[in-house]
Amino acid sequence: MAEAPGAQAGSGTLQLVSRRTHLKELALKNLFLLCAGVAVAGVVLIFAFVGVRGWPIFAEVGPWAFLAGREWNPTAGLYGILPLIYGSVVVMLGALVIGTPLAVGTAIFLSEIATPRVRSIVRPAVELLAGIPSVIYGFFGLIILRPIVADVTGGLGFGAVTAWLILAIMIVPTIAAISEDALRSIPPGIREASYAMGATQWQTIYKVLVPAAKIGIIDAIILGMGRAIGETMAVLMVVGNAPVFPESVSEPIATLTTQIVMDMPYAAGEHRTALFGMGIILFLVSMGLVALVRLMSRFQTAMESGR
Amino acid sequence: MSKRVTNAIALGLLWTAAVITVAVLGTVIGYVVINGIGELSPRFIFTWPEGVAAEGGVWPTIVSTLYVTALAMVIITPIAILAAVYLAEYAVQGRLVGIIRFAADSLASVPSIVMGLFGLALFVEAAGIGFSMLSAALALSFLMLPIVMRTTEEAIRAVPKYIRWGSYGLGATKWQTVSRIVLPAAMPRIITGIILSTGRAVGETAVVIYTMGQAINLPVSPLDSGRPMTVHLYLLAMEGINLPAAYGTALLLMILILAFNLGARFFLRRNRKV
Amino acid sequence: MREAFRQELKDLKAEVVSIGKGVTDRTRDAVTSLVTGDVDLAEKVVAGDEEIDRRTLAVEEHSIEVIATQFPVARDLRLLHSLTYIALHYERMADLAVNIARAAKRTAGRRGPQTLYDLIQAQGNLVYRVLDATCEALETRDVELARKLQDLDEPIDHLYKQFFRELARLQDEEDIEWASSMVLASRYLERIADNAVDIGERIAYLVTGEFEALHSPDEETS
Amino acid sequence: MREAFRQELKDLKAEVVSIGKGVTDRTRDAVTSLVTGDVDLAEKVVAGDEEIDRRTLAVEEHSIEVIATQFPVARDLRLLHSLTYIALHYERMADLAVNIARAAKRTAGRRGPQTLYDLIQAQGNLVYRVLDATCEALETRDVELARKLQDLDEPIDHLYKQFFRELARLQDEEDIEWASSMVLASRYLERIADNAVDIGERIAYLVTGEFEALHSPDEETS
Amino acid sequence: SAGCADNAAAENEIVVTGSTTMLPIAEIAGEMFHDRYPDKKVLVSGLGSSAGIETVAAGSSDIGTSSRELKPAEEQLGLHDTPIAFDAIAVIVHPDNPIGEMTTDEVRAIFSGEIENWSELGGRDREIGLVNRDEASGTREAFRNIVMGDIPFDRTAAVLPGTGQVRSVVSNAPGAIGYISLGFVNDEVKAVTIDGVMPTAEAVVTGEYPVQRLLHFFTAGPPTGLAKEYIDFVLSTAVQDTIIQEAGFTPITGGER
Amino acid sequence: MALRTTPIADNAPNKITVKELDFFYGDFHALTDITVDIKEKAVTAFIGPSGCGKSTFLRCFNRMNDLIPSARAEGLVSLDGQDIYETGVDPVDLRRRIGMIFQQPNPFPMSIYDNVAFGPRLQGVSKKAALDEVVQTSLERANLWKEVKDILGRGGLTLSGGQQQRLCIARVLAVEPEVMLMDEPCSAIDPTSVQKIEDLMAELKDRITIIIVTHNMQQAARVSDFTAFFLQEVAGDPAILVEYDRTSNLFTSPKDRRTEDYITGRFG
Amino acid sequence: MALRTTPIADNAPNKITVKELDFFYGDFHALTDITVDIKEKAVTAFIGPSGCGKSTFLRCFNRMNDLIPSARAEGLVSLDGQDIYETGVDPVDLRRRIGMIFQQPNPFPMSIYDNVAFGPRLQGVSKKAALDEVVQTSLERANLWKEVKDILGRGGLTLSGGQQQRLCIARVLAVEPEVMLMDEPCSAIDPTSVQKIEDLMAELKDRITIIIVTHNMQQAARVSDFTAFFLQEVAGDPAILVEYDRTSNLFTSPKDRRTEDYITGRFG
Ligand SMILES: Nc1ncnc2c1ncn2[C@@H]1O[C@H](COP(=O)(O)OP(=O)(O)OP(=O)(O)O)[C@@H](O)[C@H]1O
Ligand SMILES: Nc1ncnc2c1ncn2[C@@H]1O[C@H](COP(=O)(O)OP(=O)(O)OP(=O)(O)O)[C@@H](O)[C@H]1O
Ligand SMILES: [Mg+2]
Ligand SMILES: [Mg+2]
Ligand SMILES: O=P([O-])([O-])[O-]
Repeated sequence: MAEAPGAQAGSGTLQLVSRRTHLKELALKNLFLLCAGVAVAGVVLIFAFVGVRGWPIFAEVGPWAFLAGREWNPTAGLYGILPLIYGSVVVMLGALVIGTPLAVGTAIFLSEIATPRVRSIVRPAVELLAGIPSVIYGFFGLIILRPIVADVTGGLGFGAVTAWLILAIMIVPTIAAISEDALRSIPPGIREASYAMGATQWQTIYKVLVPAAKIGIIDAIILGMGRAIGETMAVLMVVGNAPVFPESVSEPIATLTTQIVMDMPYAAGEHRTALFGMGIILFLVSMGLVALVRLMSRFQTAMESGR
Repeated sequence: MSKRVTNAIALGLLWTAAVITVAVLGTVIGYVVINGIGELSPRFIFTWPEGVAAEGGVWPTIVSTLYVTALAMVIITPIAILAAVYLAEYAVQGRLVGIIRFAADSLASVPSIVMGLFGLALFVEAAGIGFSMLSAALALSFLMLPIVMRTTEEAIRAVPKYIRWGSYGLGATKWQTVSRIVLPAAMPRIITGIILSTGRAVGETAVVIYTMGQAINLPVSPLDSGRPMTVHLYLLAMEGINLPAAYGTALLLMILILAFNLGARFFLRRNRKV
Repeated sequence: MREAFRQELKDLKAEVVSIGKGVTDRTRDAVTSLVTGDVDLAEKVVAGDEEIDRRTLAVEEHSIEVIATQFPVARDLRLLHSLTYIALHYERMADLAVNIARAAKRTAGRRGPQTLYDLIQAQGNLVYRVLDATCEALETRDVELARKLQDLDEPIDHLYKQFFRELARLQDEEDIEWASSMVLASRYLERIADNAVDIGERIAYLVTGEFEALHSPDEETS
Repeated sequence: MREAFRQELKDLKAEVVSIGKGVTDRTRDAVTSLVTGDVDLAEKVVAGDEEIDRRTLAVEEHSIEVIATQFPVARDLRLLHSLTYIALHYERMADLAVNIARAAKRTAGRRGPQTLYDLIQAQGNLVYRVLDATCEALETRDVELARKLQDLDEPIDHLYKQFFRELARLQDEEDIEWASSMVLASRYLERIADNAVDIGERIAYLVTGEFEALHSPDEETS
Repeated sequence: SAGCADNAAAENEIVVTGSTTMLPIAEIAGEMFHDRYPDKKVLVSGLGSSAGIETVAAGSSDIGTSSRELKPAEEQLGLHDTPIAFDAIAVIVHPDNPIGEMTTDEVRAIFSGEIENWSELGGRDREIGLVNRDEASGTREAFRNIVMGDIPFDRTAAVLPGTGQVRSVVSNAPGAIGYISLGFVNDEVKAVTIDGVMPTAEAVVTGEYPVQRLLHFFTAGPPTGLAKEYIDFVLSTAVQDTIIQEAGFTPITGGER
Repeated sequence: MALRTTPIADNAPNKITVKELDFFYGDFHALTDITVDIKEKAVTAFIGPSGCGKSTFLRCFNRMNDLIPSARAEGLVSLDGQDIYETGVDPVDLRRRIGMIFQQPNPFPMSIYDNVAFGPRLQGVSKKAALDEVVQTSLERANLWKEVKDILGRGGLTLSGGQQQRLCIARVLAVEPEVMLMDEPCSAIDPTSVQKIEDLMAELKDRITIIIVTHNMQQAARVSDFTAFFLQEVAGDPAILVEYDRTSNLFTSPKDRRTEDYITGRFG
Repeated sequence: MALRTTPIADNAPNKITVKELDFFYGDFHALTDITVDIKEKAVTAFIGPSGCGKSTFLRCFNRMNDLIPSARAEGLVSLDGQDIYETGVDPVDLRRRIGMIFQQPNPFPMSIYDNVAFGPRLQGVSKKAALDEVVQTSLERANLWKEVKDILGRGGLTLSGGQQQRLCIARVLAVEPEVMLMDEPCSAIDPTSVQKIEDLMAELKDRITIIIVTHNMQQAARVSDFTAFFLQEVAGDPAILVEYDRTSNLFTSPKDRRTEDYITGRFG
């Protein structure tokens, strides 16, 4: 309404707001709010459908027996997921220990050392690898890595070691890409300033750039951690899937995710409930990790803007 | 002097890290390519699996993958974009926005197996949609939502406020400003977000395996079930029925994802020129 | 390209040239009124001084405004700076012309020897030429011409001295007030020419950017 | 706070005040040499003119440099602009002092009536006061004092006219060259005071920022 | 369509879910069936036998395939059983493993973790690498029933979710031992004799080979409509004599080879 | 005597009148008791230290402050005698009449042509011929036509910074505003472009009223006819309008000591 | 007569001598035949249109251009008579002697204290007392001590733009450079801070040699003793040094017509 006559309004008195425009804008705003609500609905629904179905296990088995129980043997009615939690943690930590230095080193290499040409080839490749389906990594792990590990450690090659290697490979792209972004988002001026102060390249990296990108790099590691703990298919194929505390890192082990996949096809009743319960625990853990990342970056922002 | 030595050693280590990474990643890619390249043929792509050992092609799995991905994209893109518009343009910073944003973050962090369980519990079983493209697409939507939403929100926020003011200053209403200026300006990055999320959906296994079923089928209706490439690959690898086909499928999958990524890049670059 | 500013500079310069031309006219009128004993004309010259004063003041005021708001440098600054000085020189010349006109009014009833009138007229004619030359040199930024003003000034000094000698010879016979008025008039013409020389120096500075030594006029009687 | 710039302004002002003081001394010397017939002193005044010329030129040059490089506005710009003018006025005063000194040299051998010497001395004393007042007004930015210069000038004009009359009375008995030299000296003193009035106007402008009408000196003989 | 058996589409489409062992035959039979009746479709998924039983009971599939018998708890579901083939479960080792014969007791001792080194069986001094199947597996259930009895599996054994994987792992791990459907045995692995009998189709038919079982199609009540047509097709010689045998199973009709 | 090329008469009409304006951001009192008359067809400059509320005040004229949730204006702002804060007045229409140019050149990410046609299109002009006409005229008036007439289809962002800023001016001119507000329009562009834009302002003021906020006192001195000096004397207190005068007076003999201190660099 | 507060004598020693310098970015010839003597303990300003190579030239003095792979300098640049491009000269050491300040204030994302202590620590100073001492002295010399002495532990980025720039200056002062290169150090900060930094430069030049690149001619005029005007006459051709003179001469009576056109705004 406001449009058509506006053209010749010229000077003279100012127009008043039309009711139609007002209502239209209001309706649109509410529609958008509704869409934004979908995200909230998603989380609520996940809690509702996964949580509600998993909840009874805490009631029936008891939270202690569930979370701290040392034996996972559903057919025997034993629902202790401690070995699985243990497996998840061991697999994740190992992967981080192996993957992080590689990834951060690569990120530093890409942002600080590589010529633009090298970077323009390597960086997209790294990004591409972040997008490769985990089944492919699992496949690679099963067929290539496992026998190699078996040769070195004896046994079948199933177990934490293989999972570490394959997960490390999988998280390197994530951590490297995000860390590199963090490093590159450091204003170039800071780099120049350091060189202009008479710092060597390593001093610049070590004393200025890495501290400056610290929060970003930790972000990246936490995201890598999330990926490592939530990863299913690739781990499933190399980990051996024995829900026990293994004697060595080269013996089969199981994680929360692999156990869910393994048991889902046949689980029924309480067993199925337990799987959903494990799902909700996983969800809580990964949510916690994300919250941690956000808190840290908020902390950083606060630091930058003077608390 | 020692400053220089330290410098040299440290740089050497960084080089090593990079070389290892590149080598390992190169190996993964090379491995898949070398083993899969022989399989790739029009016949492999365009025919059905057949025979005891799933000889033949993977056509229905490609179609299922594309179908479910497209469906999920169609479902989630408008919602995610409008949600992002709300957050970036309309919302007043406060409790509500905090909640929405935390929800989106949480969704982004859901392990895919949990999302699979969720899809199974809600769409397949509770809603009674059964194993189908639709169930899978809905579950994937929740996976894609935070990615599209966040990239869109960031894209919108990256539109300089001056551009917005320019529009208001010319006498545009809020909606005119958003629809004619902000969204078009943010579009290249939004598209990147969509493509990235799509790539994620294409590569997803755990979610679809519980929501789509595994039947080899050429889906027509959204209520049809099917078997996407990732699941096919998983089964081939698990059962060891036909390893060459597995390699071929893996390679195809990688090519698909590569195509999506390159598409995003190309789109971004073309739009940046304008 | 700072068109508006450039235009202002041009306008300001044109104004100063115009003041210069006005002063030339006034000087001519003053000398004519002296030589012909035309009191009305002399009156006109005296009355017109106020306008020149006002315009000169406006030039200075405006020049300061332009310096304060346009931050000129180099050539532009030199121009503004010099224009104010030149206008002030013109204003002084106008004052001197008024003095001549006043002398004309005082001596109006009386006639002295024609030779002296001729001498004054000759001196006046030289002064007009010098004045015209200042306007032209300013308008065209002609540094050669500006420098030549010094040479043009010489015969005027010379005439003044000759006038002084002539007058000394007549001393006893003549009306002392007439005589001293005439000598002052000649002296004023000479000082007008001195100011013109100063203007020439300003013009040279404005064009070349070099300060030359200040010209200190000689004492009047040799 | 632009300390360096501020310091430069201060230095420049101090320099102009110092020129003013120099000119006062020179004027005093010139008058003394005239009254006492001290040729050496007169010679010194003549010789010293060059320094004043040089310093005045330096002030102007430097003032333009400062305008071109520091882009002063308001008070600062007015100060710079005025200082140049004031220095120039001082320079003119110094020239006039030289003229007085030359008159002293010319008349050195001869003595006229004491009354005339006394008159000149009295006029000189008034002029020193005026000159001192210009320096003080400039130093302290005292606009009241600057405006009072006009009043101080009046008795000087008055003395000049008195001198003229005295001289007219003595006319026949005296050496005409001596007489005209003396009258000129008195006239120079009067013109020095006129310049001082101009300086007063400049100071008023510099403090208030208001241009007042230009002061056109009256013709010398009443 | 899946899940809604009374849907209009159900007229010409059935969903078959279950055993991964039976996946190839169910699928290929489905294709052949579709070739023969182009307007009719069979959708086959392999989620494991337990899943097959559960989904057919829940009604989200029309036929549940299973490589094991119903467990006591499942007896009440009122499922109708149509056995379609015999299968033997072969115990396999690496081809280079000198040991080629075992008794049922030895097998049990190995899989329960009692025997941990091949030397205990007179082989090389090498640790035994146990490869087990997942609990959803019918093969595992059958193996447990027939071989293990009440003795539990060694819980530290590697658990693999697919037949092919077991074969692939055993084929390149010198110390490994696993069990797979006879249909999947090839040159990459060596099947050992159990109690002196080599697992062969003949030994299955004759019942000499101890570790054998039936492969089942379960339906909710006696098969009707398209499901019945499909089951009948699978039982026809067109399938029994071709695919079933090609896949390494023994026809239910008794192996007229 | 016509020394100043375009002198603004003292009795020239007022385009905008502000009376006793107070401005608040939530609890923060940003401006107090501002009273000022903006002359028609003149350039008025706002100067003052950072954070003294120049931009805030400028945005009061086209109610851009409405977009800031906590912002509140009290007092009278009138355009041609009409109170623009009257209830019911459509800020959208107001903003069409009072164009605005920002610190950063902000062409829309579309073609040059579409940038300029944006405003007219908002108002429903859709005929190609009419749009062509208005695009050309506006670009001509913004001194940009010659440079871009052959590349109208190119993206506005491909232009240089200075060209972009002139494009933004053309874009505003296309809706024929009566007033143009410029908030530090030259701070992000190179010196040569600054000169072009200053020249353009000198041309434009024959037709429209221009208000410019600038940090650069020398720019204010160069381009404006009137200058207003704002100052927040005590941190936390609201800013006031210290002095408002012809630019030539303000820069040669300001009336207020604080103005003098600010412009001569004695401040702070 | 002592009119100029700190006049630089014509025979003052040269700190840096450049002879027939040519500079290339790959195939692009950026600067040609530059010969200039930089006086010790004076402020020298480089002015010229955008892209004429001012920054490039500046970066030749501390070999920052070494970091650009394709960059190449030919000719002589000497510091206190020693050729800085001689083989064996350690650019790391050179850069310690020749500090640099950039257009954007770029404090390291660490505390104020650590920022200033960065340079000394690089050189191996690690005693707390020694560091405290140098931090305080440098901050004092950069006119920042008063403002930050109680918040030394706060992040350098929490300071205002102008304070950040002074922090960067303090950081450079902490390594006691002999020369300070400033590449448009004031273009990103507010006018009040600009004034502080200009005052600071006036103070510093008693001890060190300062070279400043600035787009703002008026700044060059205000702060420098000598000014060099660079110009790339034809796009694509290398830029030359058109005129180099005392600032007071250059801004009142430049010798070269191109200089005059540029500084009086007739250029472009
Ligand atoms: N949206 C806002 N919310 C709260 N306070 C604000 C807002 N915008 C500005 N202010 C405050 O109002 C005061 C005036 O700000 P404004 O931007 O108008 O100043 P300015 O004079 O334009 O400054 P600058 O020259 O830095 O642009 C400042 O103290 C600022 O912090
Ligand atoms: N790394 C580089 N590679 C190639 N060319 C460059 C590089 N850096 C600068 N140039 C080119 O060298 C020329 C001079 O650039 P430089 O940055 O020195 O100019 P400047 O005078 O500092 O300009 P400005 O005032 O815009 O900062 C320009 O034409 C620029 O495009
Ligand atoms: Mg502002
Ligand atoms: Mg530069
Ligand atoms: O046949 P299974 O997959 O159940 O072993």
